[in-house]
Amino acid sequence: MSFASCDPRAAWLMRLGDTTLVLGHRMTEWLSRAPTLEEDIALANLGLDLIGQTRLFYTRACELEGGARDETDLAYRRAEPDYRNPLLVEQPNGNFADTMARHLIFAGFATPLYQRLAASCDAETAGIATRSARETTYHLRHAGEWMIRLGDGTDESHERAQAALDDLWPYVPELFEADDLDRAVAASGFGVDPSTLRDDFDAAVDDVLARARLAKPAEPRGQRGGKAGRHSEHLGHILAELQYLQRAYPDARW
Amino acid sequence: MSFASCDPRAAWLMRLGDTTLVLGHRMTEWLSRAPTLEEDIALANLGLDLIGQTRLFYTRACELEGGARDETDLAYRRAEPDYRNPLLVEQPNGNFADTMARHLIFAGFATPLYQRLAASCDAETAGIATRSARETTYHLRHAGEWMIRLGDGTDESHERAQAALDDLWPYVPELFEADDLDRAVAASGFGVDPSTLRDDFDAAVDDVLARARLAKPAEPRGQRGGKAGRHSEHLGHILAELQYLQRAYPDARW
Amino acid sequence: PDRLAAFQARIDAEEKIEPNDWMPAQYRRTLVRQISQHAHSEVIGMQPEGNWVTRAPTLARKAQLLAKIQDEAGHGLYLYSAAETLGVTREALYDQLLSGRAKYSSIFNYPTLNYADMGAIGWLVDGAAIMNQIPLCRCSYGPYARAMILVCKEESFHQRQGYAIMVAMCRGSAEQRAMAQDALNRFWQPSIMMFGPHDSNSTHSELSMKWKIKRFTNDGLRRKFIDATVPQAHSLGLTIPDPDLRFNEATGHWEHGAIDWDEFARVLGGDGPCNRQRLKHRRAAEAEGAWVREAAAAYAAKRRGANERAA
Amino acid sequence: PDRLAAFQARIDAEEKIEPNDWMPAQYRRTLVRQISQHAHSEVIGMQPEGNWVTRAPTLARKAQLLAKIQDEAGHGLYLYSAAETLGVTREALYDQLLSGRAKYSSIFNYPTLNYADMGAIGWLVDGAAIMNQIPLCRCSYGPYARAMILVCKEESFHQRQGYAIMVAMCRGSAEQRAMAQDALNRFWQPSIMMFGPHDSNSTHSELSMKWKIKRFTNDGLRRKFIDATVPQAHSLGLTIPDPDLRFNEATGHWEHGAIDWDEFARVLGGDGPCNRQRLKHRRAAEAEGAWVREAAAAYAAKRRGANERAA
Repeated sequence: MSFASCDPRAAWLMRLGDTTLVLGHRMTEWLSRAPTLEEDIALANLGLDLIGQTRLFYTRACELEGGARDETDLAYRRAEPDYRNPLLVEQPNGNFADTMARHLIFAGFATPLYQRLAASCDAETAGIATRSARETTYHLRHAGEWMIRLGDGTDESHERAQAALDDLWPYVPELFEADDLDRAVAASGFGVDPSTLRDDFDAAVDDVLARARLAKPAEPRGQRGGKAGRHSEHLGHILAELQYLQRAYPDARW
Repeated sequence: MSFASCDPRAAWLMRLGDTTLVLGHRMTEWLSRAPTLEEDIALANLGLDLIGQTRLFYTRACELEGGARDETDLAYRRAEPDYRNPLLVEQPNGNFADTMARHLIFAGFATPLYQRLAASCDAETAGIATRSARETTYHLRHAGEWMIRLGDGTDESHERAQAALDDLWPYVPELFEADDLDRAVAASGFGVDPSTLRDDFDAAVDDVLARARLAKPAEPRGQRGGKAGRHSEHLGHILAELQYLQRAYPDARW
Repeated sequence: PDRLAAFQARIDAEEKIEPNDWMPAQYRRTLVRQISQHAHSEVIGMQPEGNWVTRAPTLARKAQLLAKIQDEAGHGLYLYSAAETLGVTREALYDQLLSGRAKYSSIFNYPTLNYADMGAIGWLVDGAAIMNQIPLCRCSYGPYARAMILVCKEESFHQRQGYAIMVAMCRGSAEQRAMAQDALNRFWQPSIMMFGPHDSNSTHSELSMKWKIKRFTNDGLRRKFIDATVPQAHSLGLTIPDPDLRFNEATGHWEHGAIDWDEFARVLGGDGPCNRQRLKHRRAAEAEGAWVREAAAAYAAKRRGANERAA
Repeated sequence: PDRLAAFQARIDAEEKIEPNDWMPAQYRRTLVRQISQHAHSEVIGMQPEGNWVTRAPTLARKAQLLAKIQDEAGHGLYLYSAAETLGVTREALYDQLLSGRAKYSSIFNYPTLNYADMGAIGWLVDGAAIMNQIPLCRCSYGPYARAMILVCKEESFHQRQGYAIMVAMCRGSAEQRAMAQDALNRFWQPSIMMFGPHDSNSTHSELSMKWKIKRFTNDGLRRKFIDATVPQAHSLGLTIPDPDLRFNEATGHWEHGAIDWDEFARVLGGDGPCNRQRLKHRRAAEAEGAWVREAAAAYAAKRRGANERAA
């Protein structure tokens, strides 16, 4: 496989940043469209955390790489296959249950990931992870509480929540599959092997689903490709919007 | 006012091209989403006609201007205020009634416009107009027949068709307001003063609305600005998508 | 009448009126109208800026914009709460917004057409809002005054941030400077209209002054805003789009040209560039969220039931 | 049995079977399945290409793509009509598609990820389709054979157009060449899978051959496609993503490496990258258009009523 950077540590951090960038973009699409004003604030908060994490991951990646690129280059000036986020985070917002199910899965994955990354041999990365884990712990609780309300709310909300889980579950396996890059950074003590996180994920998610009276979907073979730069059709549309000003005005300084 | 080109003839033809470009973009958004397979074909046809007209208007404009720019420059490499289409055509597709109402208004305006433009002192422009008038005559019939079916179909379709007309009527006045550029090209025998087209428009539309059992909305003061480069919030999103590849890969040859 | 005199005496003594205190029905009505309009403005005001969040040109600008819009939603919440202390429900107020019966600041019926608009809104719109709102921090109604202290603090941060965006745009490329000028051209008149009609045509004013809901006249606040803003525009290298604007050496104030009050009335009356779009967006969000709110309510009812059974 | 012998005799004599002729129930079922699957494939096939229409890089390319997708919708219509001659309704067939009971070409369950995919689909996917379909122009069932003549003519135009896009991409910038190679990498295996399982594992085949619904074996057609396509790839300067691909001097044919039939089965079974997305899109379009179709039906009924009263 080809890495997104010659430095495996940088390539791996970029992957984390790509993940939060794309999910953060999806969150900002909710703005002024949430079911309540309180939830508009909450979703903006999730988006802010994700964009903040993106900046930290990208910036540290650029430093490790040698400083030739910066966060704007990474976020705004690359092509689709250069982004290495798992497919989960580029899936459309759908309805509120779809978004909350997606976020439950993301936060259930990212929280133990960041918690272990807090022991990275790179002190900078460890610090970013510590801070980020605190944020996603809150995300996990927020998404979990909503899944419980929706799952144990009305018949309609139960049905939508279950359909959301069923639709998104094929994107779960990719999150926990270690590839060469994952193994390389884990072996060096810099990063985390995602295959070690599955038990934590299951514990957190199982607890929510039980309280939500929702059925855990059977484990599918799953869809994968994003971590290797092979995306769904959605990412191109996200980038067209995200990158527009930088692409149209390459000489501008904002 | 500032013209989009130093040559008033070119600026005026660009305005026609911008109008069909943006409306053509909206039509292509329908692809594979129409209520029937037959209508998918029909909407693709409308889109093809509009894109074809765009190319002819732009190409002739570029020739008149002196040949420094081509159709790709005009369609893909300008900023929002450089586009001079009326606001009507950038309004979102909405539901099928919204799209048909928008197209009835457009075709009711463009058909007499093109018919008179067929007498332009510029033979090239006259030829383009003759061909285009044939096309929009069909568009007018197609949109008209749908408005009649919807207006005189079910209660729901009647309500939606009426709401579509009411929502879009504020964009009617701009179409028929002559500005300095309109007057300049009309005076020279090159173009058409749109204020002379209103009777034809009313005759065509009134006939459809009567048969559709739809009420003609009261004439509002209207929204305007597109013909002067002051658009709605929608155009920027259209351009982000439309221009993406040209902006992201300025050196490519497609 | 005795109560009214006592009430006025408290006002005159700069005492705060609190929710459980007696107040004239008209005082209550005026406050409900003003506070809820302000709340609606915050909620609708999320849309013009929300239009650029997915396209913000850098991650820093994106985070900044997102945080600002989040603050606006928060202001909406505070203000609805303040209004609720006067005995109305947020749902009822919200319903007035969605049905088109309630007003909101007409500035939000103008579209945001380039990224410099994010600067212009902070600089001009929030700037004008602060001029209007700082006196409200001393408003006679306690809950409103306290909400406004918080709101104003955040707004003035937004205002400085907006000006900083304008500075960046004006120091940027020629295209960016053109965007900045274009933004100023479009937002100047609507901004100075935010202070409302000339004092000679202003309804509601006299009583509001007497009750210390309002402390300065529309024209006075407008003058203050223009005096503060014109030099800033000049230092940005931008031209105020008012050919009649001139400095009056005698008064020491800037004098503006005629304001298009017909346009003001039209936009306020529902016929601005984005009125339909803004309400349609808000209504669609409400309709699409209905099943979620119902689910939350059903879940809460079940929990209450379970707790009661357990008790 | 006599009728069956007579039927087979007509087939053997290369006569066309027409809608009102007697035919074995199995022949009818096989044709309905095959024709409707083909129609469904045209309809679903609009989506992967539709994904790039709004982003096509020039107006000429946009018009070309739009015309192609329009042709596909047209093919869908012809083919549904051909199937209807066998006594099924388009609605019933369509319902099988929407409910997931009917299959369509599994190639359309792969995403289109860069603009070169518009070239690769024309070159490879339409190329493979033509190889499959040209023999169908001589199919024993008349309406299907006639529909296929028209379809093949347009498909071969699309195929040439697709190859021309690949040529332009490969003559373009380094980024464009990378897109072209990436498109080939992703679409090669799915394209050669379009000919179906190896002959040794192919069901339905024998009877279809005997009835002249099918005239060549899967492997035979696949070989023909590969022999035609490999030199084209080389002339484009592209590498076929099959390390085991080699030219067999003895047979004069290209021999490919192992095909991942597990993947084929998975995608066909509903678990490909876009299966859910494609059906969801189709179902949403159907649901959103329901009120329009109802309105058209109601209007038509009113007109009929009016005409009858007038008569």
